[in-house]
Parts: sequence; structure tokens; C-alpha cells
Amino acid sequence: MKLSEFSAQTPYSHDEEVRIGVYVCHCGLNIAGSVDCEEVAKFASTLPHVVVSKDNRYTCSDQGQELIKNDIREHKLNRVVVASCSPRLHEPTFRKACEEAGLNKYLFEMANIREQCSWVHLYEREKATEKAKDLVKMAVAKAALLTPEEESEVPIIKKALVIGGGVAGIQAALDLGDTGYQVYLVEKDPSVGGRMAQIDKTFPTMDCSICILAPKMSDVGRHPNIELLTNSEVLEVKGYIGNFRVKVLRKPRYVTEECTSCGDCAKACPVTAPNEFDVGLATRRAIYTPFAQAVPSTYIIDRNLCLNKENIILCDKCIKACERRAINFDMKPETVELEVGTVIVATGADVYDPTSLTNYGYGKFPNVITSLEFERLINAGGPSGGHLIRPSDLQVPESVAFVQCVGSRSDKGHLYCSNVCCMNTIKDSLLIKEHWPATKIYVFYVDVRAYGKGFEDLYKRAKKEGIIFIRGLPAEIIEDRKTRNLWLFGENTLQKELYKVNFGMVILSVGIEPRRDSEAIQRLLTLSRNPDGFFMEAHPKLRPVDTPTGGVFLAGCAESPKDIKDSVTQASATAARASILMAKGRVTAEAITPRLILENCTACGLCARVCPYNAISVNKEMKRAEVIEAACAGCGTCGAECPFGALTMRHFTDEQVYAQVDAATEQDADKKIIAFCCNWCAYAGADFAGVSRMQYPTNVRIIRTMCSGRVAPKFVERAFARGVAAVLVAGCHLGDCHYINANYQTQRRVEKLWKKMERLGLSKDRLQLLWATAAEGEKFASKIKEMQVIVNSVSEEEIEKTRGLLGKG
Amino acid sequence: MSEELVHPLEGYLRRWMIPHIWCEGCGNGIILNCFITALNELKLDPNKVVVVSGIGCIGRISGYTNTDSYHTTHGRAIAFATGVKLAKPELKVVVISGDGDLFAIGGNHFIHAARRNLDIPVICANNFNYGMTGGQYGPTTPLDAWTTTTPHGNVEHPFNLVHLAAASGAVYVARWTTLHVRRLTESIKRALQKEGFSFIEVITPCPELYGRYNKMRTGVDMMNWFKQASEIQHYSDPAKAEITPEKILVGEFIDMEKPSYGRLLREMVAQAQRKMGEGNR
Amino acid sequence: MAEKSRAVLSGVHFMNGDVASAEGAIAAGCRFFAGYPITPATEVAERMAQRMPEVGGVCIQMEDELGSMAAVIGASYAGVKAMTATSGPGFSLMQENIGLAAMTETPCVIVNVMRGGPSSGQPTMAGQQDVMQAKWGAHGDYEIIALVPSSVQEMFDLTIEAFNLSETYRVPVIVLADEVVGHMSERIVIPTPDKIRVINRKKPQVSPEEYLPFKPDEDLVPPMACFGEGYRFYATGLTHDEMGRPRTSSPKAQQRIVQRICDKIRKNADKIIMTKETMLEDAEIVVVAYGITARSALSAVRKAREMGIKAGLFRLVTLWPFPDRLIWKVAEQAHSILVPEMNCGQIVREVERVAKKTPVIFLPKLGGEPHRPAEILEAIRRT
Amino acid sequence: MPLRIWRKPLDADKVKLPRAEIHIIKDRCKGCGFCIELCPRDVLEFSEELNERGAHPPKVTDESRCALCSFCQAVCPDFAIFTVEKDCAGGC
Repeated sequence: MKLSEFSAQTPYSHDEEVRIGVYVCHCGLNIAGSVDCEEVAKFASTLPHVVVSKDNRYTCSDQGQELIKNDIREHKLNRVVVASCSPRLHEPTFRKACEEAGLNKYLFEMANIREQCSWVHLYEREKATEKAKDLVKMAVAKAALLTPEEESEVPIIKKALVIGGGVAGIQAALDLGDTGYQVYLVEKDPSVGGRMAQIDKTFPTMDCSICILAPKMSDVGRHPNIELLTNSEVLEVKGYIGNFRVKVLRKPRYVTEECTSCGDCAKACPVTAPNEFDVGLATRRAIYTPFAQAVPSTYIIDRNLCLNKENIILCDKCIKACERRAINFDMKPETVELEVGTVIVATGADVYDPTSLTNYGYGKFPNVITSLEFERLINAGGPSGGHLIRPSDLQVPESVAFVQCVGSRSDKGHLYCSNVCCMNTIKDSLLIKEHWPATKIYVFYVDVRAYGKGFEDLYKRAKKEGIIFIRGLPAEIIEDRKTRNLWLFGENTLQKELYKVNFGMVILSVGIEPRRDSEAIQRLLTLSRNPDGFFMEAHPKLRPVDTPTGGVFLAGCAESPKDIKDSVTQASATAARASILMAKGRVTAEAITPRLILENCTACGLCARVCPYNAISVNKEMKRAEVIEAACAGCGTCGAECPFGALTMRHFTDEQVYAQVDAATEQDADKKIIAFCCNWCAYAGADFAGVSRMQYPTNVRIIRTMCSGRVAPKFVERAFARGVAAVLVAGCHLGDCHYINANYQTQRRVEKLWKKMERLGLSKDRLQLLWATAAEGEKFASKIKEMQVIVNSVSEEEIEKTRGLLGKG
Repeated sequence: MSEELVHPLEGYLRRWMIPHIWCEGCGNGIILNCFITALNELKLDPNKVVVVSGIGCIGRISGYTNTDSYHTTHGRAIAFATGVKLAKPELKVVVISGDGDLFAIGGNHFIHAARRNLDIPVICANNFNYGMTGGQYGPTTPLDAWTTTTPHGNVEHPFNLVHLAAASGAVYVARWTTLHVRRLTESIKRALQKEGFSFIEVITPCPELYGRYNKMRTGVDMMNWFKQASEIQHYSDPAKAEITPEKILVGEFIDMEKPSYGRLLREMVAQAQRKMGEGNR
Repeated sequence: MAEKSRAVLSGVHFMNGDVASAEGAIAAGCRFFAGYPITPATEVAERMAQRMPEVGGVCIQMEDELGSMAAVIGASYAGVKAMTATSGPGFSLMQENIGLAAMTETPCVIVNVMRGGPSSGQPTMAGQQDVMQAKWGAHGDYEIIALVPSSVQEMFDLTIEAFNLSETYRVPVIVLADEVVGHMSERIVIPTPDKIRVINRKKPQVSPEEYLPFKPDEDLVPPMACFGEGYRFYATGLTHDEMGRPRTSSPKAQQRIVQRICDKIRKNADKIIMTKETMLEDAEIVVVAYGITARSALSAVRKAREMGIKAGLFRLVTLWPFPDRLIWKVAEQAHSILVPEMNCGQIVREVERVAKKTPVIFLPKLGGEPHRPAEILEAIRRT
Repeated sequence: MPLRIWRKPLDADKVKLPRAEIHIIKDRCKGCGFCIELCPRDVLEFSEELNERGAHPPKVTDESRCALCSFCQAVCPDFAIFTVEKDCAGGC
């Protein structure tokens, strides 16, 4: 346990002259399009300590970086400010450049004039430029107070946890295992295999799905580096990148490894139920194996179905039938504790249940089936032995209709495109043609999306095979009572004519939706989800398989609907990303942890009480707090809590924040909003608003902290004291805090401030609290819009009064 | 009873002794059922099985098994069985008796047979009281229970039989209730195949007396008590297996290997005879 | 028999009575001994512990005499001749299962080396105080056989006889020795096996289906099947019928079984009873004695004859069943009968019961020492 | 799996479960009710009739629901009930 202390003076002596270089980026026209970059650069040169100020087209380009490096050497710069995109995107890039030029990377600061300026004020060039100047001024003011920091290193446990045993999880586990890392593969179901095991053929190559999957399944089963935990669920994940402590609940199978999966027990079992694996189209017994190729092949007893309840063995048919005496009704659930360095989330997706679309009659008409049911029907190993038969009379239908976008791209169901349904239908239609060429096949679609490699060819082939594609989904499906055939009514939007067609069977091409249990996983790993409910990547372009939580990665449909190829690709990517960490064996913790100023500490213990990680303890004998750096995540809520200024939050010091506030409020404070945004949700949300070009008023000045928990009441008071019209404190939703629960402190503090303002007779509307995820750019934008009303309503007098009241503070 | 209605286990019953004397709701018949089921499943030759019982309701069981069987004096079943087993080691000698017979008047024989590791299974029907004599308290009657000789409530602490058996040296110790017929049968099979002294305690309902006096009027009531109170745990510490109204810990407590008395005796005899040269009778 | 037997140590030996009894048992085919240490019978157990393994039998030291007796019955039902040995206190504990042995008609032998009682009494001294207990010790009505040796040789011979009788009549037979006979060492002769008469219980001649375990032959004794012989029979200490089925509330069944287990001994008494008569033909004064007392009595009688007194000795070898008729005959001719006993008067009551008008003089001796010949001679002269 | 399982499995009619034949030896029954209480499929109930020992023996409500676990047989203290598999060679 490493203690970090602050010995009054910084490594850099204050008397040394501060020399700042400012670089304003055009980003092509992304910024220059609505901000006068040259003017901003000119303005910057007038700011204190600024010795160089330049603007260029692409600062992140090699030339741009070279320029900075040269200036550092030439002009002896000891601080660098780049005004360009979001630090969430390029801060690492420029920090690296600084380091290469011999400058400590913590002496670099960024002004976000793209996502949070040019893109959100596309049509207000003046105001946008003014804002850009303010942002640069704030950055420069902070830069002047920056100090170099040394990062501490944390060792990484060279073991990985893969959650989910579908094809993505299997691939990730195999890649990691083959690389030589110990892998724990946790699967909820009795067998690995996931959705791919249920599918008959894969598009566009028409491979037999289980034939190519089964070998991989058995590989994970017997891989020396992979420990398979099926019928298991992750209960708890504690710790941080490189050092996760995981609790896994291993549910009993009631059948031991002695099982040779001979199946005698199932034959003897007197109770049956629909087999989930066959989507209920085939029966299984209470003791069963979900499908022939299941891994592990050990049978399992469904105790909800089994006659033996409450530990009383009423029926012993399976016990008697099992020669190996492998059946043990006394197995108990056990909690396995794992220690891993990295986590790969491959929890997959659910399939949309079309029952709610009553106009399609699923659940009412036997011959309306889902595409997943179709996969089992057409599969040789399925309930009908591969014969396409309709449930009503088990006869082969003469005509079949596919209905696309069921549950996708519609306000009934989900708004997004499920990505695989089009190709899946084309594949399925060809499968039917292959076995029953005479079948009349129609596909009712919205658009056919055959974007992938070889997809278009398959689409063409389908058309050549005589499959009829009709644009325009049926409005309603009605059953013919006698024949059990189905009438489809709708409009052919290409021919602008209504259709009424009769089919023997209708296949609803159902979409993919986030798993019901996604929220549980989200909380376990402090992930975030997009409005559709899929897990969010750290960056949609540059870190597509990383998550905001260090050491946690995403693969497969948990991240978004995708086909097998993409899932496998992504899985291998996560394996690579995880391997990088584990191969390094150490991870540097950002130097944003608190430093203790001994002489100020009274060992009151307030900081320890609010720390979400128990990273601070109070040493009674030595009358001081102690910080465990390895455990600290740097949220800074301790610094915000300490009434004696005994904790300095490195890189986010009080002085630095004050400097930003002051700089932002030098002119027309009374028209401005100061917004304190947490790095993970609110600030990212603001970026997202930018990325989506959502326009909102220009008078907001965003100050980034790692967590809203860092926002000390005195920051807010300082802003009001400087005469701002309104203040916004924004963070992650309660319960979704990136720092476990630090934002509950935020809530507490803001509520306290509201009371104080009321007591002082100030309108508490001027202080707003916002919970917004990285995906809720809209929410952020509209918040600023709504606060504009408050800004306009605040009177001169009230602002003066506030300065008076809070100024002394 | 028409002849097509022949119970599959009829052959293991001494038919002219059936119906047995046990009351409605008594569990002794279940123990008999499990025992002969075990014989049947092990395909043991009934001619080579000797069932020995003592006095009390369950003592009558030796009359009902279609094997050689002997109904001894009160408490002496194990001692009698000792003679049989030592005289004819090739016979499977089983003692089935009650808690009072085995642990009050016969307690001494029990602990010593267990200490010797004599090769016999002992199955104890524990109904918490003396049934045959009208429901008096016995060595297993729970504290505070009402019996005809504890009209003010029982002030004696009961035996924890599995703990007693384990401490005395039994190599196999299990406890079940008459509700756990399948497991009980398996345990009986295990005990019958085990070398050395094995002990199975069977908690069994006595609704006519113990139940009636203690708010469980019917056999079903008592079975329901077993259902909600019993908790299966294998190889747990027998010392912590006291029976309370809330909890009846059941399962296999001990299953270990230890040279049996019979084996050591035979070895000793063989050695003595070698020393003496071929001895003949 | 040419080759030397390990079981029968034929030849001349010098050994004590307890050891001789053990050897007798082995010679009779006893292969099971269960006992519990008690003075003065311990030497029997010690000898058995040494010898049983040598002859392929089993000797077990049980946890108490209750268990010992029960184990003996078990072994016997398993088809092996079995015996136990004890003394007063242990004998009391055995009564429960001697009753069971009587009720389930179990062949077995109990050696009681009598010491002074009641209770713990005189462990190392002789007594003849259990003679009535031997007959009436257990509750209920039944008959047993009791033999009384008065020499080491008889300890050997009568133990064999005890087994033969128990096998013949399916009844417990008690060898009522006393501390002196048990502990004194004398010269004895163990004959060769072919000279030793050994009787084994009779086996059923019918199939298991027809077999009724308690259905007697004309001699009132039921043939005995044993465990593991395929007869799958049931025996109980409860009142039972010929099938062995409990008949606890049937007066008829109770009457039948109790009457028979008594009659099978009473009606065969003549075949069972053994006595020894010395100089009785013209005797006017007859000394009726048994066990060690009989030996003092013999020399007393001889001395009396030298002195011209017409004295004679009637020695009870079989104590139970009691030889009523023989004693009655003696009483007919004798003027008076003298009964020396090492108790306060037990067998004397039986003699009086039979002797009717003939005066019976009782000569008790307590304290644990046997009568001296002089004491008996004195008594003879006084009469 | 989120897809509602609602259909009758296609092979529902093909899956042949053994049919039971429940035999009750009425006059042996003492009416303890264990078989009735513990039947996992509630196939048994007390009958109205009194047997020769004055007990109400169980009667079968619906033999087709019997799973043939034969627990009634295993738990019966009086050997008064047992089950056998129906010979469905000639169809049941």
C-alpha cells in the first residue's frame, strides 16, 4: 500500500517562469466552419504566460504534433494548450507528443472547441468564436497552475473472465486461452453454444451452423487454460482494472462428471416439457441435455419440472437408470470466487417476441412462426428432422411468406435495424427452395439490406430462384379457419397497390433486442447503455470494443445486433485488447489521486466516509488520513468533502477549478452558465450532443471533473460569487455512477446548497442538477435550452445580492 | 385378495404374519418396506440373512421378514446378533430395533459392538418414546416433550444417536426420516455391504402416542413435521446434529474404512492355528 | 484314532477344575465361548481364550453377563455349540436370558463356579448357595438341567455330559461347580476322542415348507434347524405356537408351550438323572451330598463304617431334575438322612419333601470353607 | 429465452410415457394416507368405502396422470398399494 503525500512545494518551483504554447485547431472545417480560429489564436497570444499561439488545419496530424514538439524545444515551453476536439478523443495523442518533447504529460491541457462549441453552434459564428476564446482562456488559466505528476503502476492479474458462452464468448476464450492466459468462461445456460447452436445454416456461405460451431465448443470444453462454468451466473464484480474480484454462482446440475451422457436417465424420466432449445417445438424430460452437441455433455435436472421437490426423492427413476450412479440430488449451489485482470462481456442478445403485434396473430395462429422457430424446423437435428412442416397439420406448406422488420425499425418494437434479419430471410428462403423447389415464397420487406461481403450475390441468387420480394409489410394477417392458411393484407409501396395474398405458413423475421438481464451486468461492471439498451463502447470509432470501465471489453450482440462473422471478429478484438493489458502486466493509474497535506489533516474521517472504494483510512495513532493509491479511482469526492483543504486532487485542484471559473466569468458573467460535468456521463453526453450536431445556446461554459462528486459546494459558490446567472452540476444517473456511488454525494451537496440559497432568499432554480448518460446528448442540450429561460429571468439586483452573500464565502 | 394382486415384495414377507400389528400412521411398516426393498435390490439370498430384533413395537419386525429371524429379550438384540455373526460369519446379520431397546436397556451392547466394529448393521427406529407400553419417555424423548411418564414435561436431555454411534466407533452412520424412503433404502443397502459396524437412525412417526401427546395427531402430521424440519447435509459434524422441533439434520454422517472385528478375529484365529499346526475338531 | 487331535488333549494331566471344564467343553464340540471375567470362574475364560482360536472356535469377552448369555444363545441358534462360565453375581445377570434359552429351547451350557453370596459376597471362597437359583432363577415356569461335579475329572466329564444333554433336550444345562472344585488341581485323564461320547442336536427331517420349528417329536423335543440352513424360521421369547408365531393372549398356547418345556425334562428324568451310591445296601444313616461336600462326606462315611456305624453316601450328580424316586427309595430303608450343604438349607428342603416321615438332619456350613470329614462324622455319630 | 414457449411440441404425441396400473390391496390398508398425501401428481384420494379393518382405503382419481414413480408403493407401511407399467403392446 503506497501512501502519497504532498510535501508543501511542487517539483516545479513557483518562481520558475510559466511559458505556455497555445494551438488552435481548424479540424478542417469542423471547427473553422463556425469559429474564427485565427482570431482565437490571436486572442490567446494576449493571455498571461502565453509565449506562442498558433492555429493550424489539423493539430492531431503528424505535422501538427511536430510543430508542438519543436516549439517546446525552441521556445522552452513548459505548458501546452490545444484547442480542438474533446479530450476524450485526443488528449492521449497530445500528451504523448508533449512527453516525446520531454514535457511531463500532466502539463498539457485541452479546450474542447469542437464537440462543445463549433458543432453545437453551427450558425452563430460570432458567439461561437467568443465562446471558443473563453474556453481557451479557461484552459490557459488552468494550464498555468498545472504541475507535473508521476503515474503509479498497478500490477495486472494475468487471468480473464469471459461472461457469456455464445460464439463470441467462445472465440474470445479460445483466443485468450491459446495466447496462454487462464480464462474463466461463465455461461448461464447448461451448455455453451448460444444462439448460433440453434441456427441451421449461416449466411452467405450456407455452412451448417452447428457443424462449424461444435468443434469450437468442444475446444473450450477441454482447453487446458479455460475453465468452463456453465449453469452459472456472475453475482458480483469488485476491484478495478487488472484486479477484479468476481463472485460466480454455480448452480447445481444434480448430475456429476461421472455422467457419460448415455441418456438412459432421460429415457426413464416420467416427466416432459417443451425444450427451450427447440423454442418449444420438441419435448425434453426433466433430466436432459439441451441438444446433442452440448458442452459439457453432462446431463442436468430441471428441479422445477422434476417430481422431487423439497429434497424428498419421490421418484428415483433416473437414479435407478444410471449405471454410473452419477445422479446426486443433494448437490448445492456454490459461490466460486475468482480473481481476474480483464473482463470480456459477451452476454449476447434476446430475440424479439412478436406476440404484442396482434395484427400478425403470432400465438393465435399456429402457422405463424418466428424465424428462430423456422431455424429449428429446417434443422435436420430439429423436432421435424429438417422437414419444413406447419404446426397446424404437420404438412409441408405449398406457399411461405417471410415478413421482415418484425420488432425492428418501428415504433412498435424497436426503432433500430436488427442488422441480420434480411440476410437471414434470404438464406432461409433459399433453404426452402433447395429442398422443396415448388414452394411459392414471398418476402415482404421495408428495405433489403444486403451490405456485406457476398450478401448481394446471395440476394441476387434468391431472386433468380424465383423468390418474390414485395416492398411493403402486411398491415394484417388473418387465418382461414378451415385450411388454417393465412391471408396477408397490405400495400405494395412500389406498385402503389393493395395486396391480399394467401400462404400456407408465415415466418416473422423477428429482430434482436438487448437481453432482459443487461441491466444487472451494467450495474456489476458500471457500464453504460445506449437508448436502444445495448452496451456502449468507450469510443464508437477508435475504441469500439473497450468500455468506459478500464479492463472491461465488449463482444457480440451485447454491444449491438450483428451477425456471426462480426461477433467473432469483435471477440478476437477483445481478446487482443485484453491480452495487451495482461501482456504488459502492469497498468499505470492516472495521476489524479489525492495528495494529503499533512499539516491540514485533523483525522476527522469525513473523507474516509465518502470514499466509494474504502481507499482512505484514518490512522488514529498518527492522527492522519491514509490514501491507498492502488485502490483509489480518482473520483475526487474526498477532496470535495474535506473542510480543511487537506486533500489536493491532482490535476483537478481547487485552484485550477477556481482559475477556470474566474476565467470564464471575466466578461458578462451575468449572462453565463457554468456547467460542471463529470467525465464519464455528462461531459461525454455533451460531446455526443456535439457529434449529433444538436444546437443549444452558446453561453454555457463547461468545466470537466472526473466525477460530479468532485464538485465542492465552494466551486458553485465561487461561480455565483463571480456573478454567473446559473450553475449546472451534471453527472451519471444515480446507480450508474462510474465511481460506484460517488454521485450520491453530489446530490447531497446540491440539496444542501439549495437549502442555503433558499435560506438566503435566492432562487434555487439558478442551480440545476442533471443526470445524463453519455448517450443523452439530447437531454443535455435541452437542459441548457431550458436554463436559458432562467438566465434571462435573473435580474441585476439578484446577481449583485448573490455576489454579496456568497462573495465573502 | 385376488391372486393377481400380488405385491412385488410379497416374497420377502412372512405372509402368515401379515398384516403386522403396527398402528395406522406408524412408520415401522415403512422401515420394513425399505429394508426388504434393499434386500431385493441387492439380490441378497434370504436364506443367508438373519434379522434380529429386541422388544418394542419395531421389535416385531423380525417376525415379518421372510428370513431367519429372532426376537430377543429387551435390549439384547445386538448381544444375540454378536453370537450369531461370530458363529457363522457368512450370514448377513442385521439388528433392527427401537431407540429404547437399543439405547436405554441395551445401550451397553450398542456402544461395545460399535467399539469392536462388529460386522453388523444396526437400524434404529426412533419414535421418541416407548410405544408398546403406552408412550413413556425414553432416551431420545426431546426436552419438554409430554409423555405418560413426563406429565409435567420431559426434564431429561435426549441422546444424539448419530453422535453416540460415531463416537463409539461406527464406520457408517446415517440418519433419515421415514419420509426419505429412497435415501433410507440406499443407506440400508450401503450398510448391508459395509464391512464393520454401521448404524442408521430412522426418525419414524408414532402418531398414536408421541404424536397425539405432542400436537401431531396423525402420521401425516408427523411426516409434515419431518418435511419442514429435515435438512439434508452429508458428512457434517454428528456432534451438531441434535434434533430440535425446528431442525432434523439428516444424511450420511460417517462413511469410513476400519478393519472390522470379524476380520481381525479371523486373522488372529488363523495365526493361532498356524502356530499350533493344522488343528482339527 | 491315530493322529493326535488338537481339540481333545488325550492323556494324563494335572490341572484345575476350571481348566478341565474348558477342555471338556472343547472335547464335547463347543466352539463358541462368551463370558465376562469373574472370580472364581475366570480361569475358564482364560483357558477358552487360549484354546478356542487353536481349535478354530471363537472366544469373546463380552461387556457383561447379560450379553454373554445372549451371545451364547445366538451362537447356538447359528448352529454352534456354545458355553459361558460365571459365578453368583454374573449368574444372576444371566437369568434373564437363561429364561429366553428355556423359552426358545436353546441348547447351551452355563458353568457356575459357586462362591459365597449374597451379592458380591466371598469371591475367593466356596459356596453352594446358587443351587435353588439354578432351578428357579428366571421368572416363569420352566425346567433346566443342573450337574454338580465334585472333582477335576468330573469338571471335564460332566461338562461333556452337559453339552450332550443340552443338545438332546434343547435346554440350557448348568454345571454347578464350586470354588474349591474349580480352583483345586488334580490328576485327570483325558480319553482319546473315540472314547468320548458326543451327541449333536437332531435336525429336521422335513422340507423348509413343512418345517414347524416348535413342533416336538414323541420325546417332546422339536428338531432344531439353524440359521442359514434355508429354513427361514422365526423364534421369539414371546409365548408362541408350533410355527413360532407369537400367541401372547392365547391361554391354550401358553398352557401348551410351558407344559411341554417342563415335561420334556420331567418325562425324560430317568434318562437324565445321574447319582452315585456308596455303601447304601445296608445303610441306616444315609448322607445325601453333592459337589465338594460329597468328598468330605465320603471319607466321613468310610470312617463311620470303620467305627461300625452303618453309614452310606448318596451323591447327587444331577441336581436338577431332582431324583425324587431314588431319594424316596433311600428314605424307605434308612432310619435317618443327613444332608450337609454349604448354605442355610436349600437341597435339604427337596430331600425332606421326598423323604416324608424319615427324619432328615441338616448340617449347614457357612463361611466359604467346605465341611471337614470330622464334622460330618461327628454328625453321623450323634444320630 | 424471451420467446414465449406456448406451442404444443410437434412431437408431443410421439413421446410415449409408460402408462401406469395402480393396484390397491384394500383390506391391507390401515388408512394412514401417506400415499395420498405424498403422491406428486395427486392421483389418489380417500375412498368412501370401509374395508374389513374399518379404514378408508385410497382410490385412484385419474390413473393416466400417474407418473409411475411408485412412491406410494415405497412409502406404504402396509404393502397395500403398488404400481406396474401397463402393457401397451395392444395399445392403451
